[in-house]
Amino acid sequence: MNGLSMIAAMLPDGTVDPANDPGLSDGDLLAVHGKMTLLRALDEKGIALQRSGRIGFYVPSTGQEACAVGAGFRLREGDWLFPSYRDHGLALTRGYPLSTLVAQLFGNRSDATRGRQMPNHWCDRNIHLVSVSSPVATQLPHAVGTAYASKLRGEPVAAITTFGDGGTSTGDFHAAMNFAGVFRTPTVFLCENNQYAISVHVTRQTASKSLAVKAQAYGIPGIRVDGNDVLAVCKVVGDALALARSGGGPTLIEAVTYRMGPHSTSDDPTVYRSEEEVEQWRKGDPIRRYAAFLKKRGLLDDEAEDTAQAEAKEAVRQAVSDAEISPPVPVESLFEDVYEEMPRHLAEQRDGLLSGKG
Amino acid sequence: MNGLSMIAAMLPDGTVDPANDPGLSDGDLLAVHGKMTLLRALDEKGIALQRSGRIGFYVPSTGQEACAVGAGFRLREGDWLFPSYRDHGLALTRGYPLSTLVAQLFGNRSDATRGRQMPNHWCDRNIHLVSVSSPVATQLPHAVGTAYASKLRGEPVAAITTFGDGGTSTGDFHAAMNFAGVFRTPTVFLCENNQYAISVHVTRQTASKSLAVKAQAYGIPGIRVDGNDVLAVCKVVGDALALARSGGGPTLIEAVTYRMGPHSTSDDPTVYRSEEEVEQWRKGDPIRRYAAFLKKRGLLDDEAEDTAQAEAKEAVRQAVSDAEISPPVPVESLFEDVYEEMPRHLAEQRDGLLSGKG
Amino acid sequence: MPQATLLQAIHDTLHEEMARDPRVLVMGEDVGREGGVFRVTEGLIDRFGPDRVIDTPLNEGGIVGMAIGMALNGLRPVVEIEFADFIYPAFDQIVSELAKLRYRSAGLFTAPVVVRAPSGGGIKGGAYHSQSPEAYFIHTAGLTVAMPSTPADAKGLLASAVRGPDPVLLFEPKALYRTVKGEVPEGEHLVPFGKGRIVRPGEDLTLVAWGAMVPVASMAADLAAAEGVRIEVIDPRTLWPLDIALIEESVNRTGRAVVLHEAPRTCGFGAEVSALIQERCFLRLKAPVGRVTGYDTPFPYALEKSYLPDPEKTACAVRAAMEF
Amino acid sequence: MPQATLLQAIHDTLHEEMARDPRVLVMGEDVGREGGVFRVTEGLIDRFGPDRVIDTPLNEGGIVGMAIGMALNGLRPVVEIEFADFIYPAFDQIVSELAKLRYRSAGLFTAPVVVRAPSGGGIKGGAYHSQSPEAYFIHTAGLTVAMPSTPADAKGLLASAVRGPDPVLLFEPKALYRTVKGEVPEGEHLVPFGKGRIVRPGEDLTLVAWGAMVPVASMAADLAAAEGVRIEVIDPRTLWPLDIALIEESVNRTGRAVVLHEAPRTCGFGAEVSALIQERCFLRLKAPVGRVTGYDTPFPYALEKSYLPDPEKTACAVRAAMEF
Ligand SMILES: Cc1ncc(C[n+]2csc(CCOP(=O)(O)OP(=O)(O)O)c2C)c(N)n1
Ligand SMILES: Cc1ncc(C[n+]2csc(CCOP(=O)(O)OP(=O)(O)O)c2C)c(N)n1
Ligand SMILES: [Mg+2]
Ligand SMILES: [Mg+2]
Repeated sequence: MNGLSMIAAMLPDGTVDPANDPGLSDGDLLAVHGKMTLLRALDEKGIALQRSGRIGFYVPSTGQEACAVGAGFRLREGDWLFPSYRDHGLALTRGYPLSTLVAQLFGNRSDATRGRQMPNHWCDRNIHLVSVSSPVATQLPHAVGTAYASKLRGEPVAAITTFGDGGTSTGDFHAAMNFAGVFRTPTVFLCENNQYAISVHVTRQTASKSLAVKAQAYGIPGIRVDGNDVLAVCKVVGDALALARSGGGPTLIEAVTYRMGPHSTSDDPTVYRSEEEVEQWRKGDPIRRYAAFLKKRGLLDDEAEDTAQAEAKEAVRQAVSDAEISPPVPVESLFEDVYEEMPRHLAEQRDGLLSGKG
Repeated sequence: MNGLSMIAAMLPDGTVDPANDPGLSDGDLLAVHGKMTLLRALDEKGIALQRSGRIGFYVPSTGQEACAVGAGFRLREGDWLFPSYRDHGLALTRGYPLSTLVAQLFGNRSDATRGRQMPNHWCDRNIHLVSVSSPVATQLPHAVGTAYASKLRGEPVAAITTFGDGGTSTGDFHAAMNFAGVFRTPTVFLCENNQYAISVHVTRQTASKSLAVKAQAYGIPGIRVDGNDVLAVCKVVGDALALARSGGGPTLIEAVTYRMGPHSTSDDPTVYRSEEEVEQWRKGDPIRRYAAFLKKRGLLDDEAEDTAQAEAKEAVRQAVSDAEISPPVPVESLFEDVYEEMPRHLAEQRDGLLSGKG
Repeated sequence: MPQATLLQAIHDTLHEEMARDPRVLVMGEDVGREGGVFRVTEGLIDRFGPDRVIDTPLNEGGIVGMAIGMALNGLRPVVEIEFADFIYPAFDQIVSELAKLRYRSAGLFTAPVVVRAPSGGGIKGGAYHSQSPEAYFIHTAGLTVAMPSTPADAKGLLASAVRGPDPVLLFEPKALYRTVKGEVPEGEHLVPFGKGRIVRPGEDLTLVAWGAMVPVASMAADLAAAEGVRIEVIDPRTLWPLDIALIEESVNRTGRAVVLHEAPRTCGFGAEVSALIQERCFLRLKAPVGRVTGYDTPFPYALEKSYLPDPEKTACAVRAAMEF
Repeated sequence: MPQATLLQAIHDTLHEEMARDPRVLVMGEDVGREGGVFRVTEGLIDRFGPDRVIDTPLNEGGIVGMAIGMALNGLRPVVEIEFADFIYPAFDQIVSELAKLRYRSAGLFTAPVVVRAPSGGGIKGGAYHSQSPEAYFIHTAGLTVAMPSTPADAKGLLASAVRGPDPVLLFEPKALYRTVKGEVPEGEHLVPFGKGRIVRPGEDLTLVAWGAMVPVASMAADLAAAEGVRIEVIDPRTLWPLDIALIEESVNRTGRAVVLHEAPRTCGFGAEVSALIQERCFLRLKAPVGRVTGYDTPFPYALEKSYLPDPEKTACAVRAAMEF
């Protein structure tokens, strides 16, 4: 827990390091693979939808599926989720319905949040997935406050928040980590260090020896984990969640991974990084690594893998075609939800717009 | 440099730990005592002036003289100063004229900054003492940028900034430390951990094991020093400044000390801390400790000590009586220095006020 | 009805609300043992303990951000910003998060946080202990911004804020904390948001003022009365959403209006009030809507008295409107 | 004169100013190799190197704070905020430090920092990539706030900012970055702050608009012209300090005025312009000063088109003023 050495679980020989084994059943091991596969299929579709102009924007998490799924797999009912815009996988794994997720991309009437935000700004009351916003790391203090509330009421639940390497530079990261340390809130800070904040490499983001060591500045444990090793992520996040739920306070986890695709559909990563670098990391693709591991364990074969991929694609395709046909959100909804009750000035503005008077 | 062990210089037997000896001449050793004594006299007068209604406010540094003077003694021409409101001692030691300093307290025509700010918001162009403001720690990023500029031009100077334990919790601390680490700017961060941020004890401010360990989050050296040991402060700050000036980058220094008086003249510390605690620290009064050390070394005796105190008092008295007689700042100055040239709207507002039309 | 200072009224209301509802808590710098630098939260920690009277580290963004998290998970945090001048480190959390959570989540999540901040000048606090930043938040869609000028309104607005469904910023005129005394209704007393108050009726000119400017307005009205001009003083109490109907009705009657505030003139709330009045009462206006405000400079120290609006400056603007 | 897009004009001006003066540097998130997310700083790093084209860590407060330190020590930093919506983490550094340094130090220290930020809607950027926060900074004493609507003005304002003695916030209408093309004077071209521009002369109504609303205003003027109404369109270019003389002269001639902006209406800069006009042109006004603005809601995603002012809404307000 010095925040420097890297925790791994899947060993090259197909076994799991007993010290870091999350102890999943064979069924769960396959379910993890299913979620990762679904996530990848979703990203491919998301990008394609944007390219063809059917949605406006998309943020893929390709290459980071082990973080999202490994962490999401340890979340329980009652826990709170404060992910970044890149972490639909966390929510999906926890139970965010694919249909709701896909509907958000279209921002039409089927979107539970009424087209209020760009794609990838998720929200779901049932699983305590708190509305994602665009400013980097603003959700971190929320995860501290929410956890404080749960703790005050004596509920054995945790709040998890995810963010990137760039997020560690923000004032909100500093505030949230420090408050979590002082108030010992049941908060798990999962930093997905994907090496880049858009074009800025993590070595330019901070001079610290690792991101996990930053935990020392707040008197909380800092753990570094191979973020492309889904079992290792599952283990350390599971432990941190358990610690939090049982009153042991917060943990910072740095999951070392790589953003294999662009920052978003607006980004062209070839401007700032080499194909060789990407290729190097592609070899460690978390899904391929995990599939190889499952195959060595005899839990998966090529055929089952193909089936999983086909099923994932079909599920996404179905969700898209369901969502896409929904009509646009009604114009008057523009003025709703600013306050619980619409005040006079907004009613006047609404009437102006609807009457064509502006 | 793990940020946990505490560096000291003055040993109980009157000798100096050779490893931490700043190597001051006898004359300098006495000059240090003179500055500390002056600072104490100034604080006593400042509080008295406020109590008698002759100035509006005062922030004493009583108990922290070793930090201010030890650090200030190592500053050179060309260096930049970004102190907190509590660190007039740093500036005074560096060469801020006592008369200018005292005039600021009165905010009248003799105040170089035209009565624009409350007492203790110092500013002096000659010694690069950059105008102090009230928000905690906003000066830290400035000390990084200024140092960057000096470095870009290849000047062998450093920027020092001082702040309190409370200041380490701010977003600006985080930003400044991180930027300094990334850009390796010649900045010395001197945190005077006086145990309190107004009423909040440092253990409630952060759960980190020390404040100096926070440096690890930014990949820069973190040093913990006995802040009531003026020679130790002089040594570590001197080393950090030298490192900075020679291109070695930034350092965080935590000087462990105690605010013996109130936070400011508006504060009543008996509400939140015990007399026993204060008494305990008073025993380690940095001036008394240093005087005892000088006496053991044969550099000071009771008589010389009394003389130093009397001279300090007289210097302060003289500065006060000079400043106090100055007339108030002219009303029209209210509208000046908002921009370099006064725009029309401010000229109109000025004319309105001067003509009695508001 | 018992008499109390504005400060006492706020203190007592916090006490009552915390006693009434265990979800209510207060948090901020020095609010615990110290009771806040103005002593508004004095003694609350003895009654409700440190888990509900929370001394926080020095980070306003963290305080508001943490409060948002608490509020969306069922608590009713009342945040104290030590001085309104130090609300800016929390600006992003307030503008990007607090104000927008309900909208962006289509009501799935809400954050009914109350932010209290002593604001305004009059205590020789200089550039950083005197500001009146209300306009920044009025311009931010999704917030309710209120400022009491009497102990009773302080109680009523604070109680409404603590019980209401939406985030509220309550700026407390620190100059009035101990200088204004008045009757405070016992028991439940809620002042609804968006309802102004006629402080003093009059027929010749409508003077809109809030916070510490309300007593200044009243003094100006006295000065004007000596010159035979009857001023109607309106305290909107809630700055936004504004009780424009009350102002409109008044100006339609008087035909003249002046707005009075401490904040710098340009893009201050006075500009909005002025714009609204001329939009709605154009044909009734006998003179342009006047503004008496702080100047467009940082808040000064030595020249505070010259900077602040006062009854004389206000009377001048009234005269200008009457003689137009 | 060569033609360029607004984006190209800004890029070229940065290049020229950096070549002219070694003290000038640019800094911000992704401004280096990436050339900024909009590519405004593309290629600058190749020419001027990473010490003067500085990719910073992700912290806007740190960026502006560091720039203040640079500026007070002789450099001329030009900061890029990736989107104006992300300027709020720097709000404290801008409002408490940048705006006040000259005043509080009585001119002993100054910080001529230029802050550039792409602002406004029109790119389907939703709540956090579309905001127009200019009013916050206009309300802050000590700042100069400008917004170009043409490539030539972009060059002239940016060059004036880089060479000027005071901090300047330059909001760049991102919707116009690549959609507006125009002539850009070669060599030195400075647009002085505080001088507006008559975009199109007219006799019947004065329409004040800035940034991406200037083309909207022109289109509205076309619509009005078809109805026989001759609109004078004024682009103040510098929002503050405002060229009120130009507007005053125009409104005194036309007797009617409408202000047009993207930001939410309440306490937007339109309120100030409206207040100023009615204060100065009261007797000449034949109708209330109208406002066409963004609504008082967070910036929406799906309904962006409904949210933004457009020529039709503007024409409506013009009609209302003409028929009043
Ligand atoms: C406060 C703020 N500043 C700037 C941006 C623009 N921006 C969007 S994502 C991003 C990089 C984030 O990098 P990181 O935190 O590493 O997360 P990742 O995208 O790699 O998952 C930036 C600078 C923003 N969204 N918020
Ligand atoms: C941003 C900000 N928040 C709150 C305050 C009010 N305040 C003034 S001093 C202070 C405590 C500072 O403590 P510390 O940093 O330890 O410095 P010390 O006063 O002990 O030297 C606080 C909270 C402030 N000045 N600035
Ligand atoms: Mg990243
Ligand atoms: Mg302290």
